[in-house]
Amino acid sequence: MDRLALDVAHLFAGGLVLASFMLLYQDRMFGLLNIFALHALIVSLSVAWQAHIQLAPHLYVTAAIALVVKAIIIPVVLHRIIVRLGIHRTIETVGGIGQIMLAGIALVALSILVMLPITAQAGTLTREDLAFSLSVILLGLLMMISRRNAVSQVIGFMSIENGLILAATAAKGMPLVVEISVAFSIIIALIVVGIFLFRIRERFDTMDVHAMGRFRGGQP
Amino acid sequence: MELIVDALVQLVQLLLVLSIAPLLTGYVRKLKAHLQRRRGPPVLQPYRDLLKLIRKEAVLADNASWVFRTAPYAIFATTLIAAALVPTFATGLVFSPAADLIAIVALLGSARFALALAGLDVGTSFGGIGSSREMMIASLAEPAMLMIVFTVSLLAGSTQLSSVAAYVQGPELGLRVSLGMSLVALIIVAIAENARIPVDNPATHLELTMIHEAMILEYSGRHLAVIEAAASLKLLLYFSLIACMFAPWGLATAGQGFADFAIGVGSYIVKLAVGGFLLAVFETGTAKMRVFRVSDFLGAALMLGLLATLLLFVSQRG
Amino acid sequence: MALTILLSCVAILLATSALAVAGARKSATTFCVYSVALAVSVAALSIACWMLLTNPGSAATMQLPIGLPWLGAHFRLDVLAALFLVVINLGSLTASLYGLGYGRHEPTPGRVLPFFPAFLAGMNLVVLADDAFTFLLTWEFMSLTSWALVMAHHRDRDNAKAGHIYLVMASFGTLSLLLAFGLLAGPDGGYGFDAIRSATSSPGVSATVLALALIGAGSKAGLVPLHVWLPLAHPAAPSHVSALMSGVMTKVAVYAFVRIVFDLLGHPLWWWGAVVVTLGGISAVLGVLYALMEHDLKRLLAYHTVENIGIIFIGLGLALAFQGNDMPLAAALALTAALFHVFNHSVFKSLLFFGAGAVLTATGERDMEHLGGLIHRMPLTAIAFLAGSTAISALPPFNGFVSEWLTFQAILLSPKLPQWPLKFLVPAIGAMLALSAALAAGCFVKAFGATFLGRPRTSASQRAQETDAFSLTAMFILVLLCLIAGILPGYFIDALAPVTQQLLGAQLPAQEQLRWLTIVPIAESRSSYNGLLLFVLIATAGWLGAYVIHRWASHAVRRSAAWDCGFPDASPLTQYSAGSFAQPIRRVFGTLAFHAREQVYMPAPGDTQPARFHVSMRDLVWDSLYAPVERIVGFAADHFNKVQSWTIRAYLSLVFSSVVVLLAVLALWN
Amino acid sequence: MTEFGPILVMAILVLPIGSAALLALVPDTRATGHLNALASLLTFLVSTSLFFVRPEPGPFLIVDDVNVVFIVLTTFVAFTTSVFSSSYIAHELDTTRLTPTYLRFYHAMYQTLMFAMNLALLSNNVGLMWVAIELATLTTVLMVGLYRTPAALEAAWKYFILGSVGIALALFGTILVYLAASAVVGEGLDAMAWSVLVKRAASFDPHLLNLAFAFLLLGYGTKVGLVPLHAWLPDAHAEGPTPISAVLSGLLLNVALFAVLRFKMVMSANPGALAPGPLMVTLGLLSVLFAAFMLFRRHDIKRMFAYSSIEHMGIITFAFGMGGPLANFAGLLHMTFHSLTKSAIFFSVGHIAQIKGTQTMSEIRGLTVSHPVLGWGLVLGVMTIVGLPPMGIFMSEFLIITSTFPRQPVLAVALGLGLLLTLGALLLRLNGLAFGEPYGNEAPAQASFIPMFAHLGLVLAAGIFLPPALVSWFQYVAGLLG
Repeated sequence: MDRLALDVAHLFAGGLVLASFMLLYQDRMFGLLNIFALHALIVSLSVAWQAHIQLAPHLYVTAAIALVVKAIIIPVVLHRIIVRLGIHRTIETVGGIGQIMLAGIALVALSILVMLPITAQAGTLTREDLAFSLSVILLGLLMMISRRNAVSQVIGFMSIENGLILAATAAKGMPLVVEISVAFSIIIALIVVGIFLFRIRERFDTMDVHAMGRFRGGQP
Repeated sequence: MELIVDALVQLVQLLLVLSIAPLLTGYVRKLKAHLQRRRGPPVLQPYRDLLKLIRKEAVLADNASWVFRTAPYAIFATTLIAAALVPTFATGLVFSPAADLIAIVALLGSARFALALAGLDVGTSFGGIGSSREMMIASLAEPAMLMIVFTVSLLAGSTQLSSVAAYVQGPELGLRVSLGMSLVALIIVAIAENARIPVDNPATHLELTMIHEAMILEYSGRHLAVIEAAASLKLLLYFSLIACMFAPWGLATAGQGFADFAIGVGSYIVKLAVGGFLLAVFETGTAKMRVFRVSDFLGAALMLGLLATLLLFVSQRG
Repeated sequence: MALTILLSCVAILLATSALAVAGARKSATTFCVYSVALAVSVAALSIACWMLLTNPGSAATMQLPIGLPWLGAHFRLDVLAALFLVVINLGSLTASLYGLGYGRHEPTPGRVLPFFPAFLAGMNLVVLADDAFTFLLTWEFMSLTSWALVMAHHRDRDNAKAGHIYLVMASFGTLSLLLAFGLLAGPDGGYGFDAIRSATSSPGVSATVLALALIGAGSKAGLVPLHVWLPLAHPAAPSHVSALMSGVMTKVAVYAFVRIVFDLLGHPLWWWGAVVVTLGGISAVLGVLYALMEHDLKRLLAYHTVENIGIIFIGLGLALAFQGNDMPLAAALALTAALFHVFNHSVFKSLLFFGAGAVLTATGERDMEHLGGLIHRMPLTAIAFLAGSTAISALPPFNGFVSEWLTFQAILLSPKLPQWPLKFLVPAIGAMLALSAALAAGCFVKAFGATFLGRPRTSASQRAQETDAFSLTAMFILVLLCLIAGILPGYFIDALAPVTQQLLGAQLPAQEQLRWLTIVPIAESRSSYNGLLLFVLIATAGWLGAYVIHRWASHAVRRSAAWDCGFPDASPLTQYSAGSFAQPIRRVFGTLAFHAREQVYMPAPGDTQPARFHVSMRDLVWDSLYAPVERIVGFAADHFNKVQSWTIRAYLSLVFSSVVVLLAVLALWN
Repeated sequence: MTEFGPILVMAILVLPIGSAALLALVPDTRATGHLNALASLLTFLVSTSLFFVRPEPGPFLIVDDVNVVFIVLTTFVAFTTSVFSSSYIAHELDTTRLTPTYLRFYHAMYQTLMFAMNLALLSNNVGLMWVAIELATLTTVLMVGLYRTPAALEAAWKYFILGSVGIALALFGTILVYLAASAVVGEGLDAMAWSVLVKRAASFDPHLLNLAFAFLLLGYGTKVGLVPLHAWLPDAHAEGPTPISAVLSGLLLNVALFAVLRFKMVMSANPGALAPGPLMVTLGLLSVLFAAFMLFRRHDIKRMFAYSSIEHMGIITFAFGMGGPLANFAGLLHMTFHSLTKSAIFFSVGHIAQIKGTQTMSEIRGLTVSHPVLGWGLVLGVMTIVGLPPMGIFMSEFLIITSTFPRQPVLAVALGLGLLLTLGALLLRLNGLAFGEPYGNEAPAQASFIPMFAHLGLVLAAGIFLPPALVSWFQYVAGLLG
């Protein structure tokens, strides 16, 4: 495998991590959506690239799904929802942006640290990709817990899923990748356009998960 | 033949204690009277009282049950047997294996148990006062007594009175601090158990101070007589107990000749006389204490007993 | 063969309880269940007695393909088991007999009948079990069934609370026994007792096992400070069950201790004895003090169980100390004393609980302050109860005295022990034993006096009726046993000889050939006791005295009012109550042991409101040991409970942080 | 005979999914409950045949010694639960808590859940298993939200979010396992097949395996409900329909734990990998102690038993973490007994809550007086779950503690105290529920008690006598678990 292939792959993976950082940093709803679209785009590109260099045509399907569903449909839908719910104001993050960025950097360092000793024989490509995808996953988790707003939590979750797709495609010749990505898209669909938001919409006037704490059962 | 003689001796002993117990009571009373510059009743007065009471009809409270009626005889019997088992003029009596020192203490305990129940039977408050205080005193006196038994039996290696007497008479007994302590403790216990001053005053009938008299307040006639007899038997018992454990000189042993028995009886009478005199002097010299100071009094006895036991270990070197 | 019959007896009992569930509604069930239990326990009793007296030397063993699959359930009948089977089945025999009468007053038989036979079965099985699993299974089964019986009258809030505390404490005990067996069996699970016997364990391990066994068996037996459940649970059950729990189940706990420490654990160390003896002494004194402060008749009896268990453990501890110093004969004496007291206590404690039950059914009262004068209404019960009180107060010529006398004899051997701590400790324990005996006498003067003597304090005790024939038979069988064991102790001591032989390799000299059935533990010159002779002498002396006086002096009797100091027709409430009886002892010991405080409120002259006298007492054991645990658990629960109301984000951050921590661990591990 | 094997296996999967489709279509509300039960019965009967027929492992499906008993257990509990559910749901209709539409949805989802769990157990492919467990999660999420009350929705939402995150972590772990395998086995399906993984695990890259196991443990551990990943579990149990609570506690937790066990086998087959024991022991002990304390402050009866499920999952994880033939054996035993017992408890709790019209424990009292059968059933169930003999759980807990104590005294004592605390808390509540003066509605229960007592009877019987076949199977699997 030639250098170029590697470098391009690394480029995409690194770009994904960068996008995750931008997600962490971004605190405006629409901006968040746009960056997420970018995130998804990068994923689909990297998957497509993997399909190209691994000569695995079925990965193109995955790339297509990623592109269509996550880069186009979902942002649009979310945009609608946000408008309908009228929450396109700036969203307060928990704790300052500064600490969150620091934490994010620490997470990336951790994931690289964890990945370094392994997969010596698995080839550099997968190792770097794994390190990057792991950091994407951790950053997504960090985003989920650093946002109070359900939509941004959903976006964080979707970025996690992008990281997983990245890892799955990085694993050379892994079967069922398509099925898995489809299954994941189902979850996403369920989360986003699924019954819950509507139910929650019709039950509560906010999607702030925090507010739902009031309805917790079992309290005296 | 041997057996018959033994039985005879045992019977003599039994009759002896039974007969001279009232005499001892009368003797002490007389001495106290003299010490208080009174003339006092004659020495034989207790016998007269007993006879008089026996012949009177017994008056029972309406509520009195069979416990009230049988208790006196139970008390009398247990006390008599206990007294008969303590060597007075001769050791190694035929019945002495039946009960060692612990058993004798326990026999007195049964007598007390019966008496306390009798005190509660009628359902007046006096009986209750007496019984509860009696049990409180006993609860302190019995451990003290047991400690004394320990000390003695650790020395003599036996709880059998005959063996104890033999040991104390024997040569290997030096002067023992612990023996002295346990003697003092035993005297305290004896005073408490026999309701003597300063724990209780046998002569009083002031309700709030009496213990023994409160329990038997309802008794009359023959029942009272039997109880009085038992009381004087108990006094005698403690005298002979002290004599046997701490001054066993002159005690005959079973199977010896008539002469030894005579010496034994003689020395026993002397011991009683001396003991009675000391008791009278002590009682005249001291005043009765509050009921709730009795616990300290007896606690001292308990401590002495314990101390005696521990000192024994120290002196014995294992 | 014998074992087969015993196990089939157990099977019959279990089947009976299964049937009782079905027929709980019918009225005939009560009679059937109790009579079956009666018959079965007679059979088991006779077999156990045969085993104990003939002593075939070899133990009968048996294995059933149940329980742990690769192990199976092992059962074994040796003389030790036989002895405790005698105790158990004697108790269950009389309890069933008593139940035939008592059970008819049961308001909800459906809550008693199914569990009664199961309870009996459980106790029998514990003694027969020969591997750790079967032992613990039956042990906890016994607790469970007795719990169900405690909960029979569950509508009373106190009973429910008692049941809860009981089951928690029982499981605590089982847990520590579990750990003990875990240590004995080792990591690869040699759960069979024979395997455990053959294994040798290091001193540290044995010490741990001893501690765990002490906790486990002690919590069931009611050893201070693990006794708190006992005075709550035992009285809560129906009286014949209370008798079984107090008189018999605590003995099963003693069996567990003996089995583990004397049989399985191997040669003891001297200081084990010191520990056990100390606990025993404390239990003996504290138990009787608790009892003296108690006005509830059944509670009082339960507390006396604590006292007697303490006495038993004193004996066991002495046996350990002697055995640890290779003084087998002395150890045999101490163990004999303990085992004999096991038997005696089971007899008179059942008797006393039966009496209390009779009083309870006759008056509906357990509080002694509301009783009194029952000796006129229930004379036979009174006689039985009096005999029981005399026996438990360790007064000759009854049986309680003999075992305590033997214990004293063992204590008197303590100077021969080489270790100084023991030399100093044991006499003090002796003093405590004497104290507890004297206090017990006082306590039962109070109990009998307040309940049966004096004048009835309430109309309930005025209208009381003598109890039924079944109950009386049961009681008088036990009275007879108390007397026999008291005046012919030699035979019983000889019956115990094979047990001490098996456990210690030594036994007391045979007693029955001695002249006039005197018992001589060591040597005639040292100490001896003859209950028969004393009994005969006292009886003759008493009878002679009465006869002579009645014959030649007066036997006239006149009834008249009691002396009232000139204040006529005082109400029965003015007589001495149980509380006032205990007052002097409370003043002497209570201030130290219970922080007893007395407040007197005396209104000013002319003020019409009544004067008040209030006594406050605190259970220091509870305050110092159990209350803190309660507080800690409550505190922790409250604080953990906050997690329940966190937000999803908080939960997510939990997940996140665990991921990060795990990764960090991995990174470090690499 | 073996040639029927694949057909049987397929039947186990097709029956549920087919009947799910059918149930979604059938409008008649009365029949559907029985239809549901019938379908589950058929599935159960088919699955029992697996004891005798052992088909060859295929690339996607496998029947081996590890999963066969779990399949039978799952289908059995599914069947009994469906029987209970038919009477339960009928009552829900009467009280109009459910509309017929939702009922059809419910039954369809029920069968889908069965399908998903059977698939997860049968799958020979890590990816397939992942998909199946995700499907199971989704269906249960929908069922938890069935009542559409704010509390129910919130519980479902919480379950959904946490579950999805767990799923994501598990997927990452799965990918890592594939990577580790593909380096040795070569790319393709073989690198995901259990039958291959366990055989070849010895030569996998240990570091990769460690990382994979960390993620799998956390991912599937979320489904198992291990503290601190447990947060969804109590609410999901409390707010959903009771049959679903029974299936959750009885089956889904087991299935997730089963996945963890599969991976533990791979781990223990690899000498270089770090021992999974300490991790599992820590999580297990944490769960036991945490749940024990949580039990003291519970007011909702279903939530309480949900916490007890957490505690028991903790015990099982602890046992497998300790490892060794005895502890593993005990763990498997405990899994079986717990799923039987806990579902039985939920059966009785469901009826009780329906009769009393509340789940608040302070409003339920004196059941043994007002409803003897239900009440004593509950008492028996609680006695079983706290591990009192002669019921089976006592045996497993006995083995766990006795085998742990000589090796790790502190851990054993901690576990024991946890069990003791649980017992104290549950019995305290039981006192209030089952005893004392009855309170609240005393209408007789029109319920089928057979499922409840069937389960308890099984546990009781097993506690006294374990069939040798089961024993040898457990011992074999315990050996595999290392």
